[in-house]
This record gives sequence, structure tokens and C-alpha cells, in this order.
Amino acid sequence: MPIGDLAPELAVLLTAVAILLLAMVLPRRSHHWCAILAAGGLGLAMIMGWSQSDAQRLTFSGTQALDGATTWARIVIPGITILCVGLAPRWFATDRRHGEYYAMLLFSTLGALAMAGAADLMQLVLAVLLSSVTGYVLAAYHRDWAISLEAGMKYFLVGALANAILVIGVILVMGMAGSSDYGELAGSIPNDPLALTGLALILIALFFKLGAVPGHTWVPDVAEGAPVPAAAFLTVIPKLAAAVALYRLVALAPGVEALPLLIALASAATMTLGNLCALWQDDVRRLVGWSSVSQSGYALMAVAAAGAVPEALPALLGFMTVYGIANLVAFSVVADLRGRTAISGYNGLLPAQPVAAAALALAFLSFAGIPPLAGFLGKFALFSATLDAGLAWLAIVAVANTVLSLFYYLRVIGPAFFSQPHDGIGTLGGSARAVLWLSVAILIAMTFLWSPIWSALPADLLP
Amino acid sequence: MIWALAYFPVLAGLAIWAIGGSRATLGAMGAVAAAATLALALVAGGGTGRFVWSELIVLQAALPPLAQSVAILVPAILLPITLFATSQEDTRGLPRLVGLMLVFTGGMELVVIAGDLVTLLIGWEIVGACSWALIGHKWREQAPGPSANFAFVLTRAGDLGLFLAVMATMGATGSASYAALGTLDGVPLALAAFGLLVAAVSKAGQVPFAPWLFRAMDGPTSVSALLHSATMVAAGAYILARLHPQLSAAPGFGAAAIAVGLGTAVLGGIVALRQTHAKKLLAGSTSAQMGLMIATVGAGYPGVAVLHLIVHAATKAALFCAAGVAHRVSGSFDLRRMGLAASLPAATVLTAIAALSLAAVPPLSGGWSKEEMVKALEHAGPLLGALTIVSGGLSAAYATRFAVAAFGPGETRDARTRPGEMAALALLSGGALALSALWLPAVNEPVAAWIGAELPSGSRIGLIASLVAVAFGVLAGVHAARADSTDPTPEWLGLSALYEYAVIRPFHALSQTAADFDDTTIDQSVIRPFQALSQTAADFDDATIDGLAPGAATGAMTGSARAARGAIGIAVQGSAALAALGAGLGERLSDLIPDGTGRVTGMAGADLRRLQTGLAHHYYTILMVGFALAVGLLIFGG
Amino acid sequence: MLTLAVLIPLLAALVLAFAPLSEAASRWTATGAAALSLIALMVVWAAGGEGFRAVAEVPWIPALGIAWRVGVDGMSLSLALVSALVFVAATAWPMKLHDARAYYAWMAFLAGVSIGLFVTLDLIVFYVFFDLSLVGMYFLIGRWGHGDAQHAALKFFIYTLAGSLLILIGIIVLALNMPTLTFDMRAMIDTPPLAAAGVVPGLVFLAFVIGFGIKTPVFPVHTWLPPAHVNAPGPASAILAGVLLKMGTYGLIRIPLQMMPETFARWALPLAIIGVVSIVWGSIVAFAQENLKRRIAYTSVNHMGYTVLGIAVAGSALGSETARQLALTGAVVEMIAHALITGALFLIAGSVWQRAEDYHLPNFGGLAGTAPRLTGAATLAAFASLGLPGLAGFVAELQIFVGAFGVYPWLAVIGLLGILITAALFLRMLRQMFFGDLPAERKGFTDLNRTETVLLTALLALVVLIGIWPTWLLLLIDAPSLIPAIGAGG
Amino acid sequence: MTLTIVLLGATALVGIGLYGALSQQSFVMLMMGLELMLNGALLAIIGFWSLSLGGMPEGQLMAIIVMAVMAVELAIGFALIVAVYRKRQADVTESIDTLRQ
Amino acid sequence: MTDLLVALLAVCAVWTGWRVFRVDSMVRATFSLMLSFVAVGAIGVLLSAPYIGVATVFMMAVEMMVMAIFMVMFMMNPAGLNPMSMVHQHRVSIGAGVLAFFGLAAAILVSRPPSNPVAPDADVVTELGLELLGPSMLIFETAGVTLLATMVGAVILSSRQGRFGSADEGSRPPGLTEGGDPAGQRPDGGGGGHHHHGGHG
Repeated sequence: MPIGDLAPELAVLLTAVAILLLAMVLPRRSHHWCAILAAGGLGLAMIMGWSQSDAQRLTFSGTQALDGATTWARIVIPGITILCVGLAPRWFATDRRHGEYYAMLLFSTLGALAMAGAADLMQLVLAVLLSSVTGYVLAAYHRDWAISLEAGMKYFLVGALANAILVIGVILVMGMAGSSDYGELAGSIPNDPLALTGLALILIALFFKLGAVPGHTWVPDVAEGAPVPAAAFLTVIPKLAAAVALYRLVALAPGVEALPLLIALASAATMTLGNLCALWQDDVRRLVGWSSVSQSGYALMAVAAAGAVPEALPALLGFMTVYGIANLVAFSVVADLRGRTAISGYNGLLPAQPVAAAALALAFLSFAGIPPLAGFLGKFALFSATLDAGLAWLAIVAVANTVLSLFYYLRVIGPAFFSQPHDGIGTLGGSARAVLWLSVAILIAMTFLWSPIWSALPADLLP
Repeated sequence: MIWALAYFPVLAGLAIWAIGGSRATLGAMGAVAAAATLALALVAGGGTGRFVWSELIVLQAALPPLAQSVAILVPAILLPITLFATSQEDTRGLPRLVGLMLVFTGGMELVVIAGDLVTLLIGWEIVGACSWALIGHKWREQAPGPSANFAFVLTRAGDLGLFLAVMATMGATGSASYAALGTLDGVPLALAAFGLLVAAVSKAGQVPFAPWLFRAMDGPTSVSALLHSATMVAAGAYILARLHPQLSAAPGFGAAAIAVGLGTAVLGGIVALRQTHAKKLLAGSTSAQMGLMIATVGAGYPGVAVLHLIVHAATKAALFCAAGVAHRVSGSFDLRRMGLAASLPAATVLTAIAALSLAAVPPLSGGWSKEEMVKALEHAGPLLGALTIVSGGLSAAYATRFAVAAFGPGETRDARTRPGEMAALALLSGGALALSALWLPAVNEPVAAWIGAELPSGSRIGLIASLVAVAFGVLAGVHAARADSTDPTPEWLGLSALYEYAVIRPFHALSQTAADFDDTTIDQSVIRPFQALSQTAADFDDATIDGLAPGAATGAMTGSARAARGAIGIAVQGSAALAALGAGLGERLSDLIPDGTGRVTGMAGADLRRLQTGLAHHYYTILMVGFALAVGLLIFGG
Repeated sequence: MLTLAVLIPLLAALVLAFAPLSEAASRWTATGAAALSLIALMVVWAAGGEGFRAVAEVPWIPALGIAWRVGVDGMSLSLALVSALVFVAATAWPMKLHDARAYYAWMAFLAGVSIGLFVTLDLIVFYVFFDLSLVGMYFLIGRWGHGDAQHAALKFFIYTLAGSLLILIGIIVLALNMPTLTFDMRAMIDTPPLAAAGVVPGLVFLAFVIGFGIKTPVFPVHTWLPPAHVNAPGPASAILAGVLLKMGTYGLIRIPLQMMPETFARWALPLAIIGVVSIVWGSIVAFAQENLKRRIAYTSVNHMGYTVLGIAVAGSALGSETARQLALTGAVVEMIAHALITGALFLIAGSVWQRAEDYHLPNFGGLAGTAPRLTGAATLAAFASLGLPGLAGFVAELQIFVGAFGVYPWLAVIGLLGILITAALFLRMLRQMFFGDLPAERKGFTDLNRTETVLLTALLALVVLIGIWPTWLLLLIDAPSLIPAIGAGG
Repeated sequence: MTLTIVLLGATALVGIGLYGALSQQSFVMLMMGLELMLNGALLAIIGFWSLSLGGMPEGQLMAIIVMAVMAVELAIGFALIVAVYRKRQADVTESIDTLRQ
Repeated sequence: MTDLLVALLAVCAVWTGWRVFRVDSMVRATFSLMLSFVAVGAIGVLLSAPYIGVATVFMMAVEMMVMAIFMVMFMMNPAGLNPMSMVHQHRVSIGAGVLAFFGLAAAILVSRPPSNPVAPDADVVTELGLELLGPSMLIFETAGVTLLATMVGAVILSSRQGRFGSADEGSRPPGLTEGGDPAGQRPDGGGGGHHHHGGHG
């Protein structure tokens, strides 16, 4: 068994286990060491992922793909998770299971990595399961806080059905196509109703992970209710992985004519719904959650163009990277502001907390695709791919949605910049603030580094 | 060199405005500048100039004798008027007045020297803008501001014709020079010719643009003097004369010019005759005289028109100066309150010369040039000649009436004349007198030859009729002047009564109607007919029956108020209404694009949000509905 | 050199954002940066040349054909110059401010991006600057505006962003239709990517027209303009009108006209009609406004209508080549003239607000006595705006109308109405503001101070210079080189 | 034929399970619905494996995975139910609807 | 013969499955569900998958026992003896179930899965073992990790006591200001017990 092929995943797994053990022995005050360990393990995974970036093969009998997309996931997912880790220490300082949080976080990361790399439907099922199960726990981590539990419960309820659907779908596809291996499925999924039903079921389940319509319902709840560091993680990492998984799946079935249309419709529905629902939110976390739904819709634009144009995959990955960073910036602002969430609470943020205000504006403007922020570059890649694929109508819908989204982003930014504060605004400080700075720096740097990033993104996938 | 004719007065004017100074200083500076301009005009003859803007637009200037005569005229008139202004007008703002008059002159000179339509347009509109500033000179008062705006907008409406001419000419030939204008034919020529006609007519205060001339009376007297003699108003007649060779080929051009010109000549005369406001009387007269000139151009004698322009300039400027003096002494422009012969004997004499010249009484200069015009129009048709004669009679009537009413017998007042005023009056009247030399063939022939004017030959009947009309007019004028202050008495064996009932009463009625028509042109009957009617009746009562000062003042004021509701009044109100409509409904409609979309979207947002009920089983339903649709699409959509 | 012209203000913005400078120092930093930028552009101008000059290129994203490309032709150089000038005036304009340092930082930022927009030769960079100008203006209006500033800023941002995104779509489609993927403007001008046949070019053209039309703005997508102007601080309004609006018309020339000439020719007539409607509508509606800034704002619609008419005519492929060249020259001159004139008018409006905190015209009157310099400047600017010959506006409008007459005579004739109505409305404005009685509450109204006078004089002197001697400007613009080859067949 | 019967049976189980998942208010009953759906899935994979896939070993593995999914969902579900119940005394979906819209 | 048995068992599985939602007590529902599983397990055995079948039976038996105990311990209606019908959006649910059934059934009837029965002599259990430790080892390991994570997660969420005393205490967001209340909304009325019937048919 080529164990070395899974070095990054193993690094994460072993770190998670080590954290579990460490959390068992460390005194409560010292649980932040778990965070450091987690960051270290993730960093190691990134390095290992980087070192395997040349690989272009299937491994473990075709159940795991080692290709550009996997490499991307192995760098971006642990990378962003490190930032998520940084948000947690002060946030969970009073939690008596502080250390275990990092273990769960790492298990969830592992699930995401597995999802991104899965080249077998069964592996996909388990990866989704691992990612989901840990996700529920992360969302409900504030066990003494009702809406955190509620968020976890909602996430679980939707997720359980989605996973059941996924299993059914996989079985139908397996049964009809005779294999679960992507290598064998590629292009050979039969065009009969049962297999198509199975395909649709898998898609829906992955939409759930991606937070796209109709599986989007958990996103705003988790964004609002989950602990902010967990929300930051859950609205980003599973989506990154799901985007890759979805792309891999769609690439398997080039013969299904209606598939791009289905994805495009889902994309349009998702961005529109996300934006419309975000429109009048008075809760910033929830607003970001809905915005994250709409961003999933944009991501689906690239999936809809999959196969039609070569730049669809780079566009997807590039966009998701930027989205992940920008979303993290937004949540790290919220985390650094101690979970401040009422929209009116952000009045006069600029004079009170200029860095946080600027970061929030940057993140939101990046979401809106204001150039030259990286969000624009991502969106630009998406638009190019979509237009090139002949889905101009989708691009127009996206344009309308972008305009719409600007409205609610400005609903936050406007008062934050133009109003006077009514009271002091407390911050969490510490590593949360460091993450804020770091993520903002990355977001800004991406503008300048876009060229190397773009050329490093893979153009196609295995198999 | 030739351009200096335009920019020297402008720069001098701005400099004088900036430097300022006492009356004497300003007078001296203004006079020197005017004299310098005059010198420039004298030496610049025959010169040409080019000023390249781009390959396509080249400003050109030329000064053929016809133009040079006017180029000389303008500063020659300005000089005395500067003297008049610096001695008569308020010291407050005097530097500005003198300076702007020079700028005004510069603009006029640009019109005169223009060798292409763009240059013409530039000068044309600068003249308009300066007239705005000059009419609104006394900006602290309520009336001049709106009047200045009125005048500018109304004349600019006519300027659109000039724009049209430029467009047509350049569109057809790629050049806007007069030479290019001459090569036009067909539709472009018609557009250019009628565009220019409209522009000229508006500047010259012809029907239907005449009302602005009355409003312009809110400006200082010196401004009126300049405006009505050698600049603004003259520009209209001048340009038609200057471009007559190029435009006459346009079908219908001559007829249109004659129609407008003669129509205005007659109506203007009637209006002038009816006026008791000294300056307005003169304003009506200006319309009429310009009408005659335009008609003459239409009849094919541009040179004659220019000669009359020159003569008229001296005459009219003198009369305005006289009106200004009379106003200063009597404190009012009401002719019935003047009667200054005893107080101002010298001024009376000078005024009489000018007035008789205006009345076309031989052997004064006005008589000669008017006779030439009568002859010219006779050539165009006997009826037209007859109308010209009638118009001449009218001018005789109102000129006489002005002179007799203003400088007729009256009580002696304490009237110290100012040297500047008298000098101006003397110069101008003297000029008018000197021009009488034109009666002599030895003078008029070389002059006509120089400017290229063809002098028409006329019939004897026409001459006699014309003289009779003038004589009749003078008599009527004298009578009208008296009738203003006294009840008509049946002397002269009932002839007076005959006059009264057969001529004067109908004349009054006609002129009242025409005045109303002229003042309000297309009237605002659309908007407030009854109010206007009752207003008119009240005016009539005030002005004719009471004959008292307050009444006259009211009359004058309502007169200007009525003028405000002229053609432009309607246009302005119409467009204001349209604008209000636009600002209201229209803007709301176009605002609906974003706002409406925004609102619908907002509502959609508020509604769609309710999908997120917070209830897990609804989420399940959403998920399953989505699934069903996806399956359906995949199976049946492919 | 051009890069320098863009970078200096941006660096100044950065410095202002972080260095704790005093208010005066901030103001001079921003002004100095804009002035340096102006000097850099003048150096380019002095160097002369034909076609695109001072070209420089630094790769950004080579894989996508995106690079930092700068270079100017006559049109963009003249627009960049006038923008820099307006920025110098607007930043130097004395203001009573809170958070002055941030204000000047945004001003400098806006200066950098605006100049950048005119000098870039890369469509994506163009788009970047296009959007950044929105961001800068949003914050300027929202933070330092008055009245319902936040709402106005929001409307401005959203409305114009909608337009800019359509432009982005159009840009992408153009680039995708190039033989090799590139966003180099020169390449697209040399080999226009989309032939006229088919639906796609029409739709792309529509996207551009709507996008640039919103920014310009033309009827009926102009309604964001008045609130944005009314609530913005005076100098920001000056920039909005003087610089930002030009981006729309500049883009209209640079992209649809030059890069898709055949399609443009097909749709020139509707565009010209839009221009004429804007002319007439803008002036009519402006006439009804009792708010000083709204009135000026609507005249912007009117003036940009002239420009659009000129551009439409230039691209019509009808009439004589002379007519089209005239129209295009006129359109570009109109942009420059409008920048100077309306810039000056809005700066004046800013002064009025600083002194009276009021824009309601009936509340004014008789200011000519207490503020003669203000009166003089306003009068000159107003006359320039109404197109008085001898001032810059006339040079532009004359050429536009003459050109338009050669192609669409009726539209030109209808458009002339605009000249008349603007005259009426500006004169009314002057009378209401400056003539008649001085209301009691305006007794303390002070005249322009020295700085204001100097700045306005500079702007208006240029207006006069262009009005009397436009030759240098017309040579600089060199309109014949802008009209694409298809025009030759006209 | 047998496969059809098996699959129909599986389908029926899925349908009933779906009904339960959609209709039950109680978390536990709802989860039973989900389990029943998975039960159907299990039946289906067994049928496919045995009758259509020719005994492909992955089929059995899939069956095991189905069971793992059941177990995992059940375990974590109960843990959540306990936590929610302890904090909020809530045991039906309607009682947790703070997060909405 | 096998067909008939399979059919019978399938009917049995379906019927017991149906009973799950038709009985009045959760405990009985649990047992009903278990029976359904057992029937499926039996089908597995019949269809030459003895390992899977038996594993199902055992696993589900245990699982359902846990569930039943769970009910008794934690939930209201502990003995599960009171009549109960707690449903919402009932008609929608029925419709969805019926639609799903008929839709899938139609798909099954239309689609023709290849007929390729398992070889009678195959050593399916060995094959499974080889598969698990051979080609599909990664999947198997992933399943293991998943189970591990699940256990950890379940303990984190549900265990009342931790190493430092009551495990839940202090497990809440930081205050909006130091020492203050956390931000965000809270359940109405302390998030108490019982539902306001939101179910619309």
C-alpha cells in the first residue's frame, strides 16, 4: 500500500489523535497548546501536499486521485484551517472541552481532504460522512448555548437526509453502472432513468455540502448559530471540498445532456436565493451565511461550464480559494469583535476599530467582486468560463445578483464607515486578531500573486 | 490687424472695467478706446484674416467696403454714447457699464468683419451675451434681471437659425465661409437662408421677436442707445445686407424678408405711435426702421439698407440720448410729463434735428435714405411701395410726437445740462445732420459706389406720396403729442374732430390692439385669458382716461409685465410645465428602473426569506422538491 | 511616465491613510500628488508623438492576457490631463472637514484611479479602475456628504456597478473572440474581434451601451446622478461630473466605437436618439429644479447627451467622413469642456454650501453685491455651460451639431433645443442666485477667498482659452485617428 | 424478476422512510424514517450485488458502508438529541426554530 | 422458491417498516423497525450474502436495543405506552413518499439493470475480506476514522461530566464585552419544551 501517497491526510489524522491524547493530559489552562499542535500538523500537511504536487495518478486501487485538484485541496484546505484554528483559542477559552475542539476540527479537515480526493463513490460517501459528522459536532460545540445546539441539530437533520440520499444515489449508480470507481465510471454511466436518478441524488447531496439550493438551508443557521470559529470553518472548508467533488462527479458524466443545464439552474437559483435572503438580514453572521450561499451559486457557474471549456476548473478552484479567504476575513472580523452580530452593532465601526472595519469592507467588496480585489479576479475567471461555455444568460443572472449583493454588503459597510459609534466595541484580540491581519494580508496578496496562482491551478482532472 | 477690430475693444473694455475710476477718467478712457477702434476700422479696410481652429474650422475675417462702413459706424456711435454714459448714468457700476459697452462693440465688430458663419456666430452670440449683461446692469432692481434673461433667451431662439445655417453650410460644403455659402443650392441653401433670416429677424426685433426690445428698455438709457443704433439690433439688418448676394438665390427669401420687414415696419410704427413711454416709443420705432431695412434687403438693395442703417444709427442714438436727458430732468420716461423746450433749449434743437431726420423730413439724412428705401420697395411692387410710404408716415408721426411731447412747450424746470450728455447729443445729431449731405448726388453717388450700393430709381408719384405721407405724419404726430395732454378740441373746422373720429380713434384702437398683440404676441390666452383681458382694460383706463402719473407708472409696469407673457413667456411656461412634469412623472418613471426593480427585489427578498422557516421538515421538503426537479430535468430534459 | 502619473496619487493615498498628517499637510500632500501627476502627463504631452505613445507594459496575469499596459493617444491624454487638473483644483479646494486626512486620502486615491483609467491600455485594468472609481466616490459621498448621503451613495454605487458589470461581460466576450486571449486594447482596435453579423455582437454592444450609459449618464438611466450630486461635498461633485462621467463616454468611444465598429454603425441611430433625448430631457428637467446642485446635475445629463450624440454620429458610417470627424472631435472637446465647466460650477456650489448650507435657489438673491468674485466666476461658468461662443462649450457643441447635421439632420435640429433651454435655465439660476435683493440671512455671505479664486480662475481661463483658440486641443485629440477603418467605406 | 421485486421492496422502504422523515415531529421518529430509507438502500445494494453485479465484492462493501452510515448517523444524532434535550427540553423539530429567515 | 421467499420477506420488511409510523409507542416502533431490518437481513442471506445478512441482523438488533433504551431513558412518554401521533405536513409527506415510491418504481421498471447473478460457488465472504484489506482498504480505513470521529463527537456532545467537572459549563460564546452576554439571538422563552404545532398538512 502506497502509504506515502496519503502523507498529508495521515499527518492530519495523527495530529488529531495526538491532540485527543494531549487534551486528555493537559491542564485546562494549557489547552491552547492543542491549537499550536493542530496548526503545526496542518502546516506539515500543507508542506507534504506541496511536496506531492507533481503527482498525477490514482492511488489506493483507484479510490484516491492524486492530481492538481487534490494538491490544491491539500494546500488550501489545511491552510485555511490553520487560520480557523487561530480564531479558536480565546473564543473557546472557557470551554472545558477546549482541546477536543481541535481534534474535531482536524477530523473534519480530514473528511474534507478525503472528499476532495475521492475517486470512488464509496470513498465519497464516507468522506462526506466524516466531514458531516464532525461538522455537526463543531456547529453544536457550544453545548451550553441554545442556538449553537440548534444550529448543530439543524445541520444534522438536513445532513442526515442528504447523506441518506447520497447513499441511495451511489447505490443506484453503482448498480446500474457496475462500478463505483471513477476510472471505470468515466463516460460510462448509463443514460437510463435509474442511473440518472442516482446521479441526481448524488448531486443533491453534494449540493448540500456545497450549500447550494436545495441543500442550502443549513448554511445561514450554522453561520449564525455555530461558534464563530466553527462557522468560519464550516462555511468554507466543506464547500471547497464539495466543489472539487462535484466537479469530479460532473466530469464523469459528459454524456448527460441536461446536466450542465441542471447545474446552471441550480447555480442561478442558489445565487438569487442567497442574495435575496441576505437582503434584509439584520444579523451580520446570518447575512454572511446567506452571502456564502450565493457564493456557492457563483461557484456552480464553473461547474456548469465543466468539460465545455478548459478554464472551468481553474476558475472554480481560483474562485473557491478567494471565497474561502474572504469568508474567513469576514468571520475573523466577527470573531475578533467577540461575535458582534447585530447590524446596528456595526455602526461606527471605523472610528472604533479601524482595522476590523477595513477588513470587513475588503472582504465584502471582494465578495461583491470589486476589482482589483481577489474576489474580482475569481469572479472574472468565472464569468470568462461561463461566457466561453455559451452560458451567457447565467453570466447575466450573476451580474444581476452581484449588483443585488452589493446592496446588502453596503448595508453593513455604509453604517460602519459613515455612522458614529454608540458604545465601545470590544475585541477578542490575541490570535484572532493575528488571523484577521494574516487573512487580510493573504486576501490582498492574492491580487498581486494571481498570475502564479492562476498558472498553478490545474486545467484538468484524473481520471 | 483686422482681428484687432474685434479684440481690441474687448480687451480695452475689460481693462477699463478692471481699472475703474471717476466719471471723467472713465469717459476719457472709453472715448479713447472708441476712437482707437474707429481708427482701426478706418485703416483695416479691405483686409482679411484667417484664424485656424482645425482643418475643418477656419475662422475668417474680411472687411469689404460695405462691412467697413458699418465697422466705422459702430465705434463712431460708441464714442458719443460713452461720453453720454459717463455723464448720465449712476457712478455705481459705471466702470462695468463702460467696459461692457466696449466688449459689446467688440462683439459687434466681430459680426461685421466675419468672413464665415462660425465667426459670425461667435460674434453674434457674444453680442447677445453682452446685451444680457448690459440690460441687467442694474441688477439690484427687480425688473432688469428677468428682462435681460428674456432678451437673451428670445434672441437666442433666433440664433438657432444661425446654428442651422452653419450646420447646413458645413454639412453641404465642409466649410462655413461666406464663399462656401455662396455655392449652396437646393435644400441646404434654403435652410441657410431662412436660418439666417430667423437669426437676423430675432436680433433686429422683428415680429414675432419684437417684445424683447421693449423688455430691453429696463437697461440703462445709454445701453438702449447703443443697442438700438449700431450694435445688437443693427446686426440683424446688417447681416442680411452683407449676405444678400449669397442668400438671394434662395427661393422665397426676398419675399419672406419683405413680408417680415414691412409687417414689422407698419406694426412697429403703430405701436410706437401709441406709446407714452419715451424709450418704448423709440423701441417700437427701431423695430419699424429695422423692418424697413430688412424689407429693402429683401427687395434686393442691401446697400440702401446699410446706408439707412448708418443714418438711422446716428438718429436713433441721438434720440435715445435725448430721452435719457429728458428722463433725468423730468424724473420719468412718461412723455406726457416732459415738455422740456423751455428748460433745455439746446437739447430741444438737437432733438428736433434727430427727430425730423427720423421722421424723414427732407432735407435731413433720414429723409434721403427713407426715400431710397421707398424707391427700392417700389421696385418690388407698388403695393409694397405704398406700405412703405404708410410706414414712413407712421414714423413721421411718432418721431414728431416724441419730439413735441418731450421737448415741446412746458414749464421751466431747474435743468442743468451735463457737458457729456450735450456733447453726445450734439455729436450724434450733428452726425445725422452731416449725413444730410447724402442728398447731394455728388456725395451719395461716390458713397454708394464705394460700398457697392445700387441706388434705385423711383417714380415721381411715389416721391410725392411719400412726402405727403410724411407731412401728414408730422401733423398727426404734433396732434397726437398735444392730444395726450389735452382733450381733443374741434378746431380747424372740425378737421380735428374728423381726425379724431376717422383717424385718431381708430388709430388708437388699432394701436392698442397691436400694442397688446406686440407685447403679448401669442398672448397667454391659453393660460389666463380673462385675467389678461381685464388687465388690458385696466391699462387702457389708466393710461388714457386718468392720464395721471400713477396710472402711467402702472401702465408702464404692467406693460413690462405683459411683455413677460410674450411668446417666450409661453415657451418658458410651457417648458416649465413640461419640466415640472418631467421632474415629477418622468423622473419617477425613469427612477422606477432602479427603484422599482429595487423595491420588487426587496420584496422578493423579504418573501423568499420566509422559505427559511426555521423548521427542519420544511427544509426536508425543499430538499426533496429540489431532488424531484433535478431528477425530472435529468431524465426528461436531456 | 504614465505609470508614475497613476502611482504617485495612489502612493499619496497610502501615505495619507497611515501617516498621521495634519489637515493642511494632508491637503497639500493630495494636491501635490495630483499636481505631480499632472506634470508627468504634461511631460508625455510635451514629448509629442502619434497614435499610442509613452507605452509601457508589465505583465500581470500573462496566462489570461492581462497586463499593466499604459499608453495614451490624443483623446486619452487630453482627458487624463483635464482629470488631473480637476483633481488639483478639487483637492486644493478649501473645505471644512471632519477626518480630513481620510478625505484627502480618498481624493488622492480617486485621482490615481481616474487617471489610471484614462491611460491604461488593458481592458481589465480599465475595468479595475472603473470600479475603483465607484468605490472611492462611494466613500467620499457617504462619509463627507450631507443630507441623505448614505442613500445617495448607495444608489450611486449599486446603479453604476450594475453598468460596470455589464461592461465586464462585454469585455470578456470581446477578449474571448480574439484570436489569442488578450485584453490589449491596441490589439482589439487593430483587429476588431466581433463581426457585425449575428446576435452576439448586438448584445455585447447593448451591454456596453447600458453600462457606459449608466455611467455617462444618459436618459433614462440617469436618475442616480442628481441625488449623488446633491448630497456629495462640492469637490467630490466636481470630480464626479468632471472626471467620472467622462469615463462613460470615453469608454463608449474606446470600446464599442473603436473595437466593434461594424456593430456600432448598425446601432448608431438608436444611440444618437438616446443622445438627443438626453439633451432635451436633461435641459427640460434641469429647468424645473429649484436646487442649485440638482440643476447643475441635470445639465450634466444634457451635456453628456451632446457627447453621446457626437459619438453616435462618429460611429454611424453614414454621411461624410468630415462630418464624423467633426462630431467626434466635438464629443471629445465636450468632455473636456464639461469637465472644466461643470467642475467649476460644482466647486462654486461647494463654496455656496460651505457658506450657506443651502442649495435652494429661492433662498438666495443679490449675492452679486456681497460676493462679486463668486458672481463673476459663476456667470462665466454658466455662460460657458450654455455654450456661449468664445468659451469652450461652444467649440464642442458647434462641432457636434455640425457633424450630426451631416448624418442625422433631424436629430441635430431637435438637439438644438437643448441650447436654448440651457440658456434659459442658467440665466434663471444666475438671476435667482446673484441678482435682486439680498435676503437677510445671506448678509454675512463672504466672497471667494484667494485659493478659491485662483483655482476657479485657472479652470475658467482654460475654458476661455479653448473657446478662443482650440487649435492645440484639436490637434492633440486628433479625432481622425480615432475613427475606425470601417468609416472609410461610409 | 427477483431483482425487480427486491428493488420494488427497497423503493417502498425508501418511500415509507421518506414519509416518516418528512412527517414525524419527534427527532427520534424522524431518524427512524431516515434509518428506514437506509434500510431500503441496503436492500437495494444487496439485490444489485447478488443479481446484477455478479457478486462484485464492492457491493458487499457498499452494504457495510450503508450500515456504517446508519450507525454513525444514529450515534451522532442521539448525542445531539441528548444535548439539545438537556439544554432546551426540546424533542421535536418545531421547538427549535429560533434560527430562521 | 427463493423468489417467493424473497418476495415474502420484502413484503414483510415493507409492512413492518410501515408499522413503524403506525404504532402508538416509540418502543414498539423501534421493534417494528428492527423487524424490518431483520427481514432485509434475511433477504441478504437468501441472496447469497450471508455475512451481510447476519451482520445486518446483529447490528440492527443491537442498535435498536440501544434506541429503545434511549427512549426509555431520555424521552418523554418513557414507557412508550401512551397513544401518540406527532406528525406535521402529513399530506405533503404522504405525497412525497408515494411519489418517491412510484417514481423510483417507474424508473426501475423502465431501466433494465444487467442480469448478472452472483456465481453460486463464489466464496463471497472471503472476497469481501480480500476487498476490504486489498483494493478498498482506503475506504475501509476511512470508515474506521469516521467511526472514531463519531465516537469522539458523540462523547463530546452528550457526556455530562468531563475531566474538569460538568462538561457543559462555560461552553458558550465569549461575551460581547469582557464578562458580558454573548451576542446574537436567543430562543424565545428559554427554549422550553413543547412545540407550537407548525405542521401544516
